[in-house]
Amino acid sequence: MISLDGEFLRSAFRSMLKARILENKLSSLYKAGKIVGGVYLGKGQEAVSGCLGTALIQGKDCFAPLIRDQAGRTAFGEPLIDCTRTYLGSVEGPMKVRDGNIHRGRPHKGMPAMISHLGAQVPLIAGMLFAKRLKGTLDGCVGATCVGDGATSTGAFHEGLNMAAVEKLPMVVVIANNQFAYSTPNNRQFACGDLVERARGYGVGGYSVDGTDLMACASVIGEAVKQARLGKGPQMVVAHLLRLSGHGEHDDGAYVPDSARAGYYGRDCIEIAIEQLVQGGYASQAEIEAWREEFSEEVQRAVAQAQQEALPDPYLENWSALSTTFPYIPS
Amino acid sequence: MISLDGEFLRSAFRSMLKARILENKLSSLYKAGKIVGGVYLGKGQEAVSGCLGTALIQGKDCFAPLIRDQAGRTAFGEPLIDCTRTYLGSVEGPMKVRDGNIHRGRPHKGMPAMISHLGAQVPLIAGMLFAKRLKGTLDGCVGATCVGDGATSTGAFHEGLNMAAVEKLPMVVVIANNQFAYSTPNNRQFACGDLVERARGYGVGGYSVDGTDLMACASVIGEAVKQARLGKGPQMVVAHLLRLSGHGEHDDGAYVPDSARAGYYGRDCIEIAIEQLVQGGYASQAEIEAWREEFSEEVQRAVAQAQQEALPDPYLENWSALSTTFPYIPS
Amino acid sequence: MSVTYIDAIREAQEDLLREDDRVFLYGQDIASFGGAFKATKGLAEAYPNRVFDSPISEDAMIGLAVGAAIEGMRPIIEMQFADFSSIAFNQIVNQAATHYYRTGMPIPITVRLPSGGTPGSGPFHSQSMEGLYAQYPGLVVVTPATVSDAYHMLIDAVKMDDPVIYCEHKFLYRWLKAKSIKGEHLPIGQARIARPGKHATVVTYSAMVHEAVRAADRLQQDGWEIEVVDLRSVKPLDIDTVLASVARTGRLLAVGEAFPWGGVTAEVVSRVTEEGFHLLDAPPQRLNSRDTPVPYHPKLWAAHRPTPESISEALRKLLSF
Amino acid sequence: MSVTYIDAIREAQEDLLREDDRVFLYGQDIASFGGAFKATKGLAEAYPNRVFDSPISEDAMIGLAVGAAIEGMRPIIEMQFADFSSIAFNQIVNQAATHYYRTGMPIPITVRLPSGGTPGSGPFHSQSMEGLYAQYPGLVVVTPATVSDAYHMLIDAVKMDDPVIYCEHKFLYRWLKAKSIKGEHLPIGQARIARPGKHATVVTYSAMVHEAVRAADRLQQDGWEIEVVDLRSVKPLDIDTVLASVARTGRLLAVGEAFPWGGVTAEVVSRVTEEGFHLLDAPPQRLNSRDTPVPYHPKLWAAHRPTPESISEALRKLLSF
Ligand SMILES: Cc1ncc(C[n+]2csc(CCOP(=O)(O)OP(=O)(O)O)c2C)c(N)n1
Ligand SMILES: Cc1ncc(C[n+]2csc(CCOP(=O)(O)OP(=O)(O)O)c2C)c(N)n1
Ligand SMILES: [Mg+2]
Ligand SMILES: [Mg+2]
Repeated sequence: MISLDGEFLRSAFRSMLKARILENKLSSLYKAGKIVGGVYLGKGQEAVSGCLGTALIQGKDCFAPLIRDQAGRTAFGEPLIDCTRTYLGSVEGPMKVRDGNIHRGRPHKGMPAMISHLGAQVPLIAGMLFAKRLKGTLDGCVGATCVGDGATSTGAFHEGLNMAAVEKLPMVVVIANNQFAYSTPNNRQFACGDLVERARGYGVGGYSVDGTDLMACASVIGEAVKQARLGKGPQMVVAHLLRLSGHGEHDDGAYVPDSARAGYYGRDCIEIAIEQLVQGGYASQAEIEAWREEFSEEVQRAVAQAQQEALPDPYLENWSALSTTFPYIPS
Repeated sequence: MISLDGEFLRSAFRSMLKARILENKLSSLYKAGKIVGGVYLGKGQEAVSGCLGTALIQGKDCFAPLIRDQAGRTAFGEPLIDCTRTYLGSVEGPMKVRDGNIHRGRPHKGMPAMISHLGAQVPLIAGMLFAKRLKGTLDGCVGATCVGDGATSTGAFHEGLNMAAVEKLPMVVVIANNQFAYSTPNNRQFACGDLVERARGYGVGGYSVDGTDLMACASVIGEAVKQARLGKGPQMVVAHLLRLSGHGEHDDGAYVPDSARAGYYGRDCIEIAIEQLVQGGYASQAEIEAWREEFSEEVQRAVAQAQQEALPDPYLENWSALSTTFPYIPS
Repeated sequence: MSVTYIDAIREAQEDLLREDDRVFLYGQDIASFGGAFKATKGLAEAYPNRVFDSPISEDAMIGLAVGAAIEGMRPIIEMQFADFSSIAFNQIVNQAATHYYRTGMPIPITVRLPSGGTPGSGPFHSQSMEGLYAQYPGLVVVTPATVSDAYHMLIDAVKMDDPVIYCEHKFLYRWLKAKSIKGEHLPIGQARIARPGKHATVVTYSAMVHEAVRAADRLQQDGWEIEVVDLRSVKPLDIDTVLASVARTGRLLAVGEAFPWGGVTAEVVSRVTEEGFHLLDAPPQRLNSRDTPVPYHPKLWAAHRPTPESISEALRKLLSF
Repeated sequence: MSVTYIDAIREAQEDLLREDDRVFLYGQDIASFGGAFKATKGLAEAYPNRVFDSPISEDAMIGLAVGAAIEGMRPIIEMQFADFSSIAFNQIVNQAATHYYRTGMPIPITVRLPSGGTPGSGPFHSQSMEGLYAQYPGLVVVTPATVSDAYHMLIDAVKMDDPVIYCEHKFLYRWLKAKSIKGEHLPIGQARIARPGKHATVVTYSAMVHEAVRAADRLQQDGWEIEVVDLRSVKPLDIDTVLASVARTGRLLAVGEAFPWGGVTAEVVSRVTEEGFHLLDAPPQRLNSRDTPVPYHPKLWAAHRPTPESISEALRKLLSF
């Protein structure tokens, strides 16, 4: 296990807090009818996602976030404005609002834009790493992606992870087991005890971690990333937690039993993290309050900025799904 | 482990021997240009397949054989003539030569006709069992299917096995790890030590067995089938062996290294089985010779019969992929 | 009291569960949650051992259904969105669709595909896949456009011995209302004149029937009487009804919400020109969505698929020949 | 000395590996074994770190390719048979095909699909899937019919920044021979007059070009001069060349080996009637395979797909109008 590094914890926490503040804002905007389409939040999953993003190296590693990775995105360097522009319909957004909400990315910056089909990003990240090996730039690189408990039931997840294992790629797959896939509980999704039991069958490293505990996440996810970086092949981390929001903001998650909410994993990782940071002397309450203010303003600005930008104009849209023009004469 | 039952061993062996004799004949017919399309043999895999077929109950269980399961088919009651008719182009065959070679089946007798896409029969068998549960006829039933080492890399295998585990179905999946998938060796197919290490991650029973050893196969596969029958959920058996033929008869398998052929798993399960039966007093040499003759004649007859039957006539063919006529008025 | 298109889908499933023991439902979040669109609301409570939440395994969902059908059951599989059936593509086109021709045993499964665009749904929750499935032999592909078709065609799909791809349009779910669920009951394989006319024929299906009718209403103000044919099922395609309409009007516009290359509109135009060339007074035309993924933003989306405006425009062009 | 269609595919890959570091090959049994059809024979020896055996994971094969393309590589993925691309369907149509429109970054992958029927191959080793992939926006679909097209179009496919579905016909692999590999080099997106004529136009592609030419040869004995247009790429479809031919002949027969509903022939007929209705002297016709899975037995197979006989018959009917 890596020793806990204060800078790491502070960075990870800052991404968690910024994500939470942003997502709370998105939720209000949704409820106020300002967002068309779905809003998917990472509430309760920030420690896992934020630690992963923080453990990655911007400009070197690659990271395919999924639907609950606002914290990881932030930690990996995605500007807030990418998020607000995408949700609020600004043509300046990275996807030019051709795609929406959590389907955004910056592939040229190592952060691909997810498609909806669960599991599909697993082989994609493998391919990015595979290419780096061929180009001779793989050394010390890591590629990471997150999936939910539900996504582990997809053929894509299985094929992709197995292929990465065969190719011995430095991939880290974090499975956020938040106990539900939309409304479907774990017992309708898999039949083993802990999904980490799958690691051995793929021949990859396996870790199980309390996803509500920043310290534990920092240490375990940090270790997994380190092992991958050292060339030990794919690493699978299973984080245990509870989704603290609905599946999307349209959903009240009424099917989540009170016992789960009241249970251990019902606790809020942000609150736990604050306790840990303060008690461990990594940050003071005052500092945290200052961050909160800083981020609230930053979020405000990103929202305001996106709101004043142009909506798309179908008459200006380039309706072309191909970059090539025909007849095609290679240059 | 179940105690070894002489009748079981004798039955399993008879299916093995019959399959071998039939397949040797198919190979000659192929080389003589009498068969169009591929010929795929189970040479070296008869102990595994034959024990599985023998452990199943005809008329009650279901069985989705794959490409190297002539022995299992025979043990499960498929008449030889189904095979020769299909390979030799007789319209009397179960598929009316609309489909060929190992793609034959008798779905109404519990033996579905495989499609080529590897892994696809796994959820299908799960579905047959699921239906039996709904109909109230599942009690004491088992559904079995075989796949190769290569097929474990398919999404279909993963999704199907996981679904069967979630539904706690009495399914037995036998993985014949014959070290190659066509020309591709295990180290390009998976990265774990023994594929049986996957069982735990699915929450299913796991067994590893020497696939060249009839006694071992009888006991381990028998046990797996028994556990499934008792309602213990899916069971996965990984049998270790070597494919003793090419991928198909068009392939000489030159890529299989001599060391593998000369190694432990290069031994012929039929020869081992004869030794075991004779030494254990389960059958005498003379009896085995008599079986050999009986089966050779039976194979001869099945070939001769199929060869004298009509080839398909495109003018008589019912070119319809649907059973319904339109406009459709339900009765 | 009015009922909606989704009510009809729900009620059909309830009636099927009640009347036929062989029917069961399998899909993601369809049991206690009642489905992403509530098409199975309350059914798991009423039929606790007949409605099941699936793991996120579309391929295995269809594999399981085919296996169950072999054993005599009549499963209804709900895809959460049609777009996710791309994962089940192999089991649908190669396992289910080939089974009858290969073995002589038909596979009575019904695959429900919540299809088509709605504002803000984007490239992966908006697709219209009827034209893909229709290309494969061995599948029946239905595309109900009315509340009573949503009901009766689902009932008939499940009764039918062959696999049916039931494309239900998400836009119609709550938008489309009727006085009662069980209106006119036409057989699958027969098209319907949704609106009679004499100057031109629009052949379409699913949500586009309503857009076409709105376009026709507009043109009526200028004295044009446009006939709208609702195909109801795109495979089989009731070419007789289409030809009879074109015989009356001499002009054909085929409209679909799917991508423009190939698909239903190409099949319609080809069949009509092959079999009814002499009936045509003008070149037959097509109008589909644009040849890009379905865009997320409502403003782009509205310009991506055919609308009453673009249909009217296409009709005016057709009428001017 | 003569070279075959498969030689051209092999040589194109060799040339690409030699000339462009970004090219690598990934597929089942393609490394030391050289591929099920030997299309990569010797390439792993020559380029040991650029040619890889894949696990049996079609979906992940394409996923990996797209990821590698994002990182600037130009992967060529060999499907062992086109039919198995049904497993990769989602990654092809939703991941690769949508990427450029969604993100502005094109995905230069080439997917080689050994396509089409051969005797004894049956329902799952015979499919022609060009019409399926062409339905999705964001894919280029090419269907070489000649040795030099097999070579040049594969080179160009890999050079192109967008995803290309390269449908190579298995029947042509060793049957089709030419004097040299690098004959005429036409651009992708331009059709070719395979055989000039003036009484009727056959529009086709891939192996059917040769069957159509044989049919045309037969009809020549009766004085009919049939023009055969080889589409070369089915998406984009070079409608200008097709229309120019129909303008000369007044008659159109579209021939394809794929299933009869929708697909390339429907797109061709629809485009021609939409844009060139006035050029037609007779109803345009289509000839495809039958609407069942591709049967295993050679005698059934030969009656399932179009042949010189059935094409001649369709042409005679067309000429009699
Ligand atoms: C292949 C596929 N099937 C279905 C869906 C619809 N869907 C979107 S999110 C979701 C639940 C995902 O659950 P999980 O993987 O546990 O992630 P979580 O939402 O809990 O973070 C489903 C079923 C999808 N996106 N992809
Ligand atoms: C999904 C899929 N991809 C590719 C193939 C082509 N194929 C047929 S058999 C085979 C090798 C199978 O290997 P394995 O599963 O180990 O079985 P074995 O032949 O060794 O018994 C391959 C690649 C296929 N049938 N299905
Ligand atoms: Mg979850
Ligand atoms: Mg094998």
